[in-house]
Amino acid sequence: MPVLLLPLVSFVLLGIFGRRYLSAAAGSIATLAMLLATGLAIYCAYSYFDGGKTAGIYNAVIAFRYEWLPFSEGVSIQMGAIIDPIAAMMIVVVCFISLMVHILSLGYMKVEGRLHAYYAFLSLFTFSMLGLVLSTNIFQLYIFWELVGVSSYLLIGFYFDKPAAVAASKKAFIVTRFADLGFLIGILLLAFYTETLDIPTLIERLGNANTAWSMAMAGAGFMGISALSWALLLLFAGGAGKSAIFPLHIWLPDAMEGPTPVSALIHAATMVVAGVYMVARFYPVFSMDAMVMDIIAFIGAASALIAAVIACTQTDIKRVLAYSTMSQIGYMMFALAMNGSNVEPGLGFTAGMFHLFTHAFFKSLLFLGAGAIIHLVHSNELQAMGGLRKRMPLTHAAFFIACLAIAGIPPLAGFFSKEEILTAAFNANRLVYAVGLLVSALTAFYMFRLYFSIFWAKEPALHEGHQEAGLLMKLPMVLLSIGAVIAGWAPFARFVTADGRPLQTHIDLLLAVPPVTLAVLGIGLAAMLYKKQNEWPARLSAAMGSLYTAAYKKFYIDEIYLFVTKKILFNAIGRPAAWIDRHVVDAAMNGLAHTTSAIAVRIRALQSGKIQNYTLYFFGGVAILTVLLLFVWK
Amino acid sequence: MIPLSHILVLSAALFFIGMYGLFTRRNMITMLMAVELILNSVNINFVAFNKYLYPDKLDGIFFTLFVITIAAAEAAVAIAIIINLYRSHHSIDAEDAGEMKF
Amino acid sequence: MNDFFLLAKQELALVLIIFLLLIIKVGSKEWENPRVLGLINLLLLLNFATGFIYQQEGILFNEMFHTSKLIIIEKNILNAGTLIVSWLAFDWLKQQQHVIEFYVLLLTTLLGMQLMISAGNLLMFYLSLEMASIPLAALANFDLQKRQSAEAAMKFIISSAFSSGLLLFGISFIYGTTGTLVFTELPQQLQSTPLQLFALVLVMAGFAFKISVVPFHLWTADVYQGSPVAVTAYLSVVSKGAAVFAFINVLYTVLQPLAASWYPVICVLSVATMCIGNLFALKQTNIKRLLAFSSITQAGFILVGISGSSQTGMATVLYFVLVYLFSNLGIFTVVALVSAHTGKEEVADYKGFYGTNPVLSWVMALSIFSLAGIPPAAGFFGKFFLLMAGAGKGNYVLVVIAALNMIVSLYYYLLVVKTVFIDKHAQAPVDAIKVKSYPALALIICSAGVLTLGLASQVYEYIFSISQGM
Amino acid sequence: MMSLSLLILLPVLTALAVLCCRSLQQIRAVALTGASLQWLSSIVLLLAYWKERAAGNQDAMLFREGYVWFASFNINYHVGVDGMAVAMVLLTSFVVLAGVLVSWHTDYRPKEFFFLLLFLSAGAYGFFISLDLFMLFFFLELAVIPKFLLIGIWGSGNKEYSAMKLALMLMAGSALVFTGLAGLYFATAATGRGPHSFDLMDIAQMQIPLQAQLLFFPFVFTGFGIFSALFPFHTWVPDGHSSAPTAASMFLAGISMKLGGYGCIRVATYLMPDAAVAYAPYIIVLATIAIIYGAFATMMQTDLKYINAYSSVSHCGFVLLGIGMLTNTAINGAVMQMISHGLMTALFFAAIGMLYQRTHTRMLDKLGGLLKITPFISTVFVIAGLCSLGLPGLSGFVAEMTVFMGAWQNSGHWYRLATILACASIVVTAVYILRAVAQTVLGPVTDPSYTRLNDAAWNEKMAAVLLLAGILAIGIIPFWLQQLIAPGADIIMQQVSKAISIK
Amino acid sequence: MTASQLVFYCLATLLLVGAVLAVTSRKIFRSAIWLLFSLLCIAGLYFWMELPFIAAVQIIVYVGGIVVLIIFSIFLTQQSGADMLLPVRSRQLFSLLAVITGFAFCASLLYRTEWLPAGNSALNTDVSVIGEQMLSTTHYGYVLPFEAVSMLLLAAMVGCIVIAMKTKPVKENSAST
Repeated sequence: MPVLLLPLVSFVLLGIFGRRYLSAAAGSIATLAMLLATGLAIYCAYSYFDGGKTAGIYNAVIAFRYEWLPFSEGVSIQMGAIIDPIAAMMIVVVCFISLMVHILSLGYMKVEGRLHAYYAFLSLFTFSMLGLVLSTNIFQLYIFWELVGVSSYLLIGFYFDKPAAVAASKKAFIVTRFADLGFLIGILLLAFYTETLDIPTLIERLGNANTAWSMAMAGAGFMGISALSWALLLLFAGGAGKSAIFPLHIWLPDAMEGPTPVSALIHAATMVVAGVYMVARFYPVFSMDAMVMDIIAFIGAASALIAAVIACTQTDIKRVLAYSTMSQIGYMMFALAMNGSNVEPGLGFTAGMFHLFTHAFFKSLLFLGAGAIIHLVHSNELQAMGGLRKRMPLTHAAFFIACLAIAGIPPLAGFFSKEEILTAAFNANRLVYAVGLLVSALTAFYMFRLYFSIFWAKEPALHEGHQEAGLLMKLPMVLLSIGAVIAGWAPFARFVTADGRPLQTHIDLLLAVPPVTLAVLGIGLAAMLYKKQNEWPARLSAAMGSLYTAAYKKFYIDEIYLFVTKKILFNAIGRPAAWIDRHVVDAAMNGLAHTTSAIAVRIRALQSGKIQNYTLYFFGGVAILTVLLLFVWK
Repeated sequence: MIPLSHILVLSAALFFIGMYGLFTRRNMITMLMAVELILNSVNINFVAFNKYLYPDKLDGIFFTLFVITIAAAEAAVAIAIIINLYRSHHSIDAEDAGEMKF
Repeated sequence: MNDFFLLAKQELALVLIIFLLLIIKVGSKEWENPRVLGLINLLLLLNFATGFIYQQEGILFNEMFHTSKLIIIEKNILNAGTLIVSWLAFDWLKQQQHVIEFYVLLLTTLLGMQLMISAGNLLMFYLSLEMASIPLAALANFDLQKRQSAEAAMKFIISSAFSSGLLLFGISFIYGTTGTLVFTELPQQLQSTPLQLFALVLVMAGFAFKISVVPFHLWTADVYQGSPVAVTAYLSVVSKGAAVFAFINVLYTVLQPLAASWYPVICVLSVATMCIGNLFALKQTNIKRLLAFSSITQAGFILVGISGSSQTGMATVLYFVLVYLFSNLGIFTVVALVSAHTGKEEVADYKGFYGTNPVLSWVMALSIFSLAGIPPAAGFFGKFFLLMAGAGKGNYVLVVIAALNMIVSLYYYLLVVKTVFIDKHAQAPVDAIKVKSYPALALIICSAGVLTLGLASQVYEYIFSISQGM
Repeated sequence: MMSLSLLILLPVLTALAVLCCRSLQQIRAVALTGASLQWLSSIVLLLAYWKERAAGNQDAMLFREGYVWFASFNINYHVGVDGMAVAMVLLTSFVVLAGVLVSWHTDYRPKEFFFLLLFLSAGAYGFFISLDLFMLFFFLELAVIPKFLLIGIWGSGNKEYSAMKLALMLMAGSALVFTGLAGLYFATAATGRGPHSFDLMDIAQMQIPLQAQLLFFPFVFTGFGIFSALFPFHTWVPDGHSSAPTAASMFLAGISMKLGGYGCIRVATYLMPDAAVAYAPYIIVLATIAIIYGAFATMMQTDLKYINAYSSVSHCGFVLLGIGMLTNTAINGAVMQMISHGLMTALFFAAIGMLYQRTHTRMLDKLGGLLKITPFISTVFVIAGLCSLGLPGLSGFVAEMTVFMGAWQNSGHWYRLATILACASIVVTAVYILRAVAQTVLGPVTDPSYTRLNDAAWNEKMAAVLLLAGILAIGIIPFWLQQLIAPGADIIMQQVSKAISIK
Repeated sequence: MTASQLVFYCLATLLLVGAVLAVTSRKIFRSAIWLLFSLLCIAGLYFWMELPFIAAVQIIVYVGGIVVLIIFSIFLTQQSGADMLLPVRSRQLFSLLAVITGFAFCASLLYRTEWLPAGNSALNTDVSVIGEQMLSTTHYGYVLPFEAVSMLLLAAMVGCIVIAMKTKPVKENSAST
């Protein structure tokens, strides 16, 4: 409970009084609150994993729950906190990364204005993310889901006088909103059939194919797909939007317009994995529907591959990282779906969660590193960098560790989680496995392309005055580096599994060889191409031709979206609607008035001012009435 | 004896002749004359009804007497108005007195 | 005969006043206008007061004259209207040469109207109708120097003569087919023969003329526009009210056997009146002419109430006329003041009026809202009840048409409000008018009436208790 | 015990007191005092209501007062409230107080302005607490003309046209309502007091003949619908709102449109449940069109007030959708949406008004970057926008979700389609709101002269905080509102379910 | 055909001819004379119906009063004996149509109507009877209309004088003749 409340208090405090009274102390207050929250989160997770086990199973513990908004009998929104292994894992991750980012921001954002707002938004985000993670109720999940979205919106648009930032924030919000529509309808469907919004109850009712609710839901269908599949697909769509899964990923690269610490927090480690978390949260239900699982697997794999390909071509450091994030999330996503018959059930789940955990460390480390670099060179473009290894040794080291980790080089964190995923995929779906391997290689390639471009390529130039950032920026990097190194050694499968029972995992050496080999090959290629400035990259890209251009242009997905929104929504629907409103509906109303008025003008001749006409009309009136009365109405 | 209906038709004819005059005569005084014809036709009606159908009372006769009186009053006022109108308009053509319209 | 003086007290009072005025006229040459007017207003007030004593039913002169509480109320309404007209025209009358003649004519018409309402005999009815019309024509001509006044009077007298000719023609047929002129004997003799129906149409046309119902309304606008404001006010309120009262009395009692025939006629006339009245009103620029068409429209609404044919119908019609009287006279007071002080009678002259004359503007707005049927003004209640009376008959088409017409009428009423409150005058708006003595009284009474008549239900309930249906 | 008549009396007395004032200071003081008293009394009403309910009072209507008014028509002065009415009264008092605060600096004919504003509020209060159809209609019409004057005199732009259009269309609405009410009246059976009845509670007990219901329901519903921007009779909304002065816009969108929604529920659906069931599909179709079409039309607007006005069309569509869906939850949602939209749109208009007052433009392309210059107003603007797009934690979300949940309980395919379309509108809402926010308060400052602008004054801050408090009170802890409304909705739904079960 | 019938038809013909000429003659004086002629024919009709008192009143009031008034007003308002203007063509057409159909309708209605059986008693139209009834307040008394009509005449006279009074400066006038 206090875990949740501290960031909230911090947000409220800063939000309301920040500008006038607390602008100087905003950072300290928020960081302090975050520090406390992290401590509590770790304590909470520790005590849960330490003592929460009954009969060998980690049961979900519902810390508290309030009725928030009842809809109808049984269906109501409740606000509460549930702690189960994934939630415990997530709160630690969220709090820890958030703390790191807070600390970093103390240094990074020093020179910016409106710091109170910045920290307020950060606090709001942390609060919402924690609320999301701890949701007991599917609607609560949705509520915090939206709140996370809006804090992301606010933070991306923090530099609100930069049109690009404003546009990016808008885009992020709208795309995720569009996905949320699916989520919402999915919720409606689930609520309608299961008559509950409570997550444990819901899982209980749908986690078994033989309950009345499951059968009702599987029985009802639309367009040949059962209601359950619809609901799950729609939920997944919501998750895909937030987690930047293809094709709803387009907001993520643009979201890099926000301050870099924010990208580290939200768009690398926490918010973007919300979709994965959501699928994991409903894993027992998802696992009931093989078709949906397949779809998730393929979309996840496709997303991982496409993002990896695009990442190879981008030149903006943060965008590369963004696509990398997208690719890794695709990884996690398909990992979740890997529960084929000849594999230990739940291995994919554990692997996905594990990767989420490890990824948080090295990806935020990468962003922090990138932040430090951008802070120094004041540019996001790779061209502006190069040869920085001497000027910022610590950053260099951290970045290197992170790259190794993400490339899956043992014994760093990424290796273990990736290994588990590939093991699960190998046993469940060979096609996905193949894609996984390819992506693994590509990852190593583009990460080291980045690494070499930044820190090598040019000769180090020491004479420039700027030096590496201060302690406040170094500390989180160091901490995260440690995390990136050791996180893989965590006995993850003992704690976080699909059904709460510990899972025995081991590294299958045979299966570990190909990815590592591929990764090393990728690194080698990258080193060859980018360690020194040379002609090769340009030639290679020329050789790839249209594929390169397509990847560079992000496969034209943005253009397609732009076409849909600008041409179809705005021009084909919005404009006609507005036009119709003014020129048809309103014109009809005005036309009524004009007709009346026109009639009034036409019949003026009746009142001719000539007395004899009057008498004649008078007589006409008598005649009409007589005819009516004597003949018509007889 | 003449049937009642003949007298009534006569009066109706007179009525409509008067009406025609009222509709078409542009001189206001002649319009007034047409009105007198109309009133007279009604008088004939009353008298005829009284005489032919309801001779036990004198309702129709009295009605006629009062109509005649009122016709006189009406004519007097109308003529006064027409004379006044002539003063301001210098014409008693009904077509000329149509300033107010629409 | 003993209660003759009491039963016919209102008429007698009027006759006395008329003679007193004539005596003053003959006997004295020094009386200044304000003094005369003061006396006359006092007398009119007394006359109005007579209506509140001895409210008994009774028949006089061999059923030529009958009276009842209902009729006394109706006469009281007319007396009140005349009194207010007299007040509101004070500023105009002060400038006139023939004040006493004005009142002699005015009171004669009032006498005629009262006799008309009390008439128990077709002869008496016709006679009082003429009595209520002929002097009015002379009154319409009272702005002797104005061309329009003469034209108005001419149009009025010719139309009136024509209409009374038709009415007489109808009455003659009624007499011919029934053999009687007495109201109480007529219903037994009416059997809807074609000739009687023809006569019915003619008689209704006669009434319709007085109430200015379409298509017998064409004189209205011209006469209202050309006449002096006081006469217009009187025409639009008192004269019309009297005709409405007489009409509803005759319809509900004498013509009751023909109800099946006159009901659709009333409906048709009502629709035509509302629509045409509104359509014409839309394009008017002269305020008196606008009010003329507005009064035509109001007549259409009254017909909706009349069509109710019930106790509610009668009560609502009476009530509406009462409300209409206060509302319309409220506007006319303002119009009369402006006209008397500046001679301006166009709607456009009222631009920026609120800036210079806020109180007058508010009274005007209040009265206009009452006419438009906007709460809390009494007009809202009046209209609501009228239409309820109409709906009671189950004729919802009529009600819908009436309700829609209220929207159209709101448009031109609001145009006036807009002119007064919103528009800015290009040059100089009407100067601030000092409202003194009687016109001020008229303003107060009208506003008070408009505000209280609706909210205080006692008035309506009293009228309802003395009304009767068919 | 709480005297409901006070709610009508207070604004009337205040309005009259304003007329008697001599100086600007006095006028402001009196108006503010009056509005605050209204606000206080509505809070007291809420507390008293809770107290009564807590004490176990299960009557449908509390604090009833009744006097005979027009005995011959069986018209009574009859007031009383259930939770729904209490909620609407609360809404009114919030918006009125905020409106008075926002208009603090009205210096052109301030006396008349505050008089009309307070008078208007009397109409709204009266409407919400009336239990007699005549009274209800009386107050409905009472609130039309002050709007005309407010827009016409203090408005901007094409104000005369807008004012006239608004007045005429609303009048058309009330004309239809009148016809329906008259028909309903004559379809009622005799009560102890008269041959027919106008009394809401009496009529609810009667079985109105189906024929009469089918005939008169469209009149009543369409009539009230016009007030509530029912497609295609919504065209007064954009023009009226955009031309109105700030306080009038707030009142129009915040309260006036709710009169319609409330009437649709309280009169049309409650008294003619059979017809409501029969006509529900048409209502749903129109409401869905309004939601979607309104949202898309909003997307193309370039004037802030037009944006909010069109979005009101869309949002009020939710109210009608909720009513048309005829489930407990949906009706609940409809009422919540009324409250929420009332507060939110009032806040939005207030913010727009404040911006307009400073920049003298409401065009999107002329504004920009105001967050830096007027942070308070801009923040309020953003929050109102976020509320409008249904952000959790603010009231819009609660209401919309309730409507969706309620709507989804109808399982027919067409119901589903309507619900999904309505849900889809939240995306479009996000598009236009963010567009407005982005172009107005975000981005670079477009006009150097803006840099000299002042942020909100105390009165504006108070108004905004007041409305924000309402929005947050619903957004963060919605269950009190739900519990307030639910019993009333249940009673209405009992009628409807009777109608359904008869079928 | 009896003499009585002959007289009636002659009178009727003359009456109608006179009336038609009265409303169509282009010369206003002739018109007035034709009106006089028709009014006299009507008086003749009353004589024919054995109602000498009514006939006398008709002659006295109409011929002696109204027609004289009309002729005076013609003198006052007509400069010369020029032809009057022709009526507006379209209106004339419509009027003719209206009048002819109206008359046809009316006549057919009158012919088809079955009248109530006639009373037996003979009409007593002695001047004394009329006079007595005129001023009686009891049964069949007409004193109220009589008084009313006198008020009306009074008012009409006042009105006429006010309106037709030529000069403005004369402030006081013997209004109550």
